Amino acid sequence: MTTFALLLTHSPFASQAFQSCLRFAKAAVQANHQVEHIFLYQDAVLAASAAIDLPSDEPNAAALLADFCQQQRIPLLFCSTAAEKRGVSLQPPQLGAGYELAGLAEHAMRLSQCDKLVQF
Amino acid sequence: MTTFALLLTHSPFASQAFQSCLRFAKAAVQANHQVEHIFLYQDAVLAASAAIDLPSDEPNAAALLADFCQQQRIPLLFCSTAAEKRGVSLQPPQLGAGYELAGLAEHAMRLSQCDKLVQF
Amino acid sequence: MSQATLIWLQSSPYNSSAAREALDYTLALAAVDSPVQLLLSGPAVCLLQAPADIGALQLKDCSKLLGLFELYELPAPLVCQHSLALYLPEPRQLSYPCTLLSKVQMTEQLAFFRQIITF
Amino acid sequence: MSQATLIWLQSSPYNSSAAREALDYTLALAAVDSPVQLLLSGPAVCLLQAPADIGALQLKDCSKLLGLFELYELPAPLVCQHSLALYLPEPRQLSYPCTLLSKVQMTEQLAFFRQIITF
Amino acid sequence: MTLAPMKLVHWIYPELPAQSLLAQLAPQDLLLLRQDGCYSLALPWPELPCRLRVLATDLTARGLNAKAPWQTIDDSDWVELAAQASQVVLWPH
Amino acid sequence: MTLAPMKLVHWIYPELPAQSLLAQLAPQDLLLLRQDGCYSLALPWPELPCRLRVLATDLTARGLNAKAPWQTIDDSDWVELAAQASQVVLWPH
Repeated sequence: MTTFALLLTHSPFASQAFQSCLRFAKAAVQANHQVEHIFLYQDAVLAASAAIDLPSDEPNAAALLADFCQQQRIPLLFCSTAAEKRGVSLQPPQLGAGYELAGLAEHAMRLSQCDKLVQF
Repeated sequence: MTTFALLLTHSPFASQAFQSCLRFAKAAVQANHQVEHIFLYQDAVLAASAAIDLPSDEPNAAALLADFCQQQRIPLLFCSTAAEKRGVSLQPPQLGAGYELAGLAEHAMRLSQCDKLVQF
Repeated sequence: MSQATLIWLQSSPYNSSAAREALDYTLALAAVDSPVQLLLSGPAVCLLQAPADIGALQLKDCSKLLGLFELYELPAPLVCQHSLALYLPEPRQLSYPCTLLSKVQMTEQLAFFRQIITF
Repeated sequence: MSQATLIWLQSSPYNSSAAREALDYTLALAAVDSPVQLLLSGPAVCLLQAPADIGALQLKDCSKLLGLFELYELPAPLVCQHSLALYLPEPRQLSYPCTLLSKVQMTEQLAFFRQIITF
Repeated sequence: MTLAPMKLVHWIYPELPAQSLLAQLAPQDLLLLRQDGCYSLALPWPELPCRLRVLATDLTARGLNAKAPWQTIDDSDWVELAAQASQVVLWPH
Repeated sequence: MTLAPMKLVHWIYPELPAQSLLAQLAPQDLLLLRQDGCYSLALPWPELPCRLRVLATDLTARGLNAKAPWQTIDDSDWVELAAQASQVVLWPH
């Protein structure tokens, strides 16, 4: 069994990064690996906004990832500094369900318990 | 005299686009040209969030542009669809001072009154 | 010189924001009767071939917006022939009409527009 | 094989988010005693020459964070020699110590790290 | 399990990677195209010393087909490769 | 005022533009480097038929100097060029 940390750095609105991360996490869990945590940094923190309001026919990658993490009890952390800078509110109700505020320090400490970091 | 429309499409956090747009607008006003409006589209709409919270030593390009536009009564419009999609709230108090909600249609209609569109 | 605006999309259709927002922008200009035309180059040419199964990726297929061009009386998109040969060397039937341009023709056509907006 | 993480920054220092956030990330790993080293290539090498007047652009000068590396007991950044020659052909005094790498040395060094994070 | 010194390299852009990146590939490595990297299958890749793979889901969703010497893998293969690799890297644009 | 058919082309990235873009420049055009485009001054540009300019504020803030055949302009020159140009374009990456 491998313990993975997953790192998202790209905006959920300009790439397929969140969708790919979700597929990797699902396949990892299915193969009995552990996803110790997922960390959102740089533009990826935009996913933590509860105000994301997509046309009904557009899948919401941020919400799909959060749902999966809640089911599997995988901590879905986002960097508070990167989020503040980008105007993402850190408090409910502006904070998206399933997203947890964290510092770079927490991510760095958790990494020491992981075998592999995969960046998306 | 030339009537300019200015179009911002890049994130205020990943480029110098807002700073350049502000300098262009200042020089245009000084030379007695008109800046008919500024339109924020794509990732540029992130500037309209009131929650942007930068370290005190980092200049806030979004606020500097809004201040100038308010002084000069230049409409500073942002695309509502692009903003909703990216989790930018459309209502005060989450909406940054000086930013006005608009549709692509308003931008398109205003363009017909402008001589030149400059993209940043 | 034409008074038309050229919307020049170079991003992949799977970078859904850029492609979708370029198409929305084009349609918005058309809706107020402002002359406008779309140019596809680079990976953006893949818009012309509707994706096989974009739903599997949890992404939105925005190529369908090209189907509205006729309704809005928009000219068929200009398409860089070189990019098409590169990215779709064996295209299935292209899903939408388009005007292919050689590199020389692209240079000529680009000079023809009053303004160019790049996505 | 080393257990160290390589933070590989390629973006210009004036794309302030990427440069600043790569440096913050590096310092965060160092703060929990996780072995880490920075690699600069492409326009990122311009970080080594403190900007003349970044204030005129209303941007933040994040190159000063390189000054914290010694305090955090971080090794000097690795720097692509080719990029340095390209982007700073006549450098004024470089503001920070660094280790220059030829292309061959870069390949060797990159293989040495347990993980690589790109910015 | 012994770890072979295998780099798993991800490429996600619809262009060819820079020559300086390609030079880093060794025979034991694996280059994986995914997301828009699948479009680069159509481009003129130089001869590379390593294993060449494409992520099947990303490829077929785009209506593309694999072509030799590239082989497809599925999501569970991808995870196993990441678990076995000595180094996992996402190449920058 | 008669408008000459002059394109004002902006380049803002620290690399050279694609050859297909450069091919579009005609003698009456003006290519302006600004933002990170100033870094490309150091790169090996091919010979171009048009006027070559760099925005002074963006250049000097980066601690760089202009070099022939590139000439600096200030923000007010920039605005006048945009006002006079028959076409203004921001070249994509």
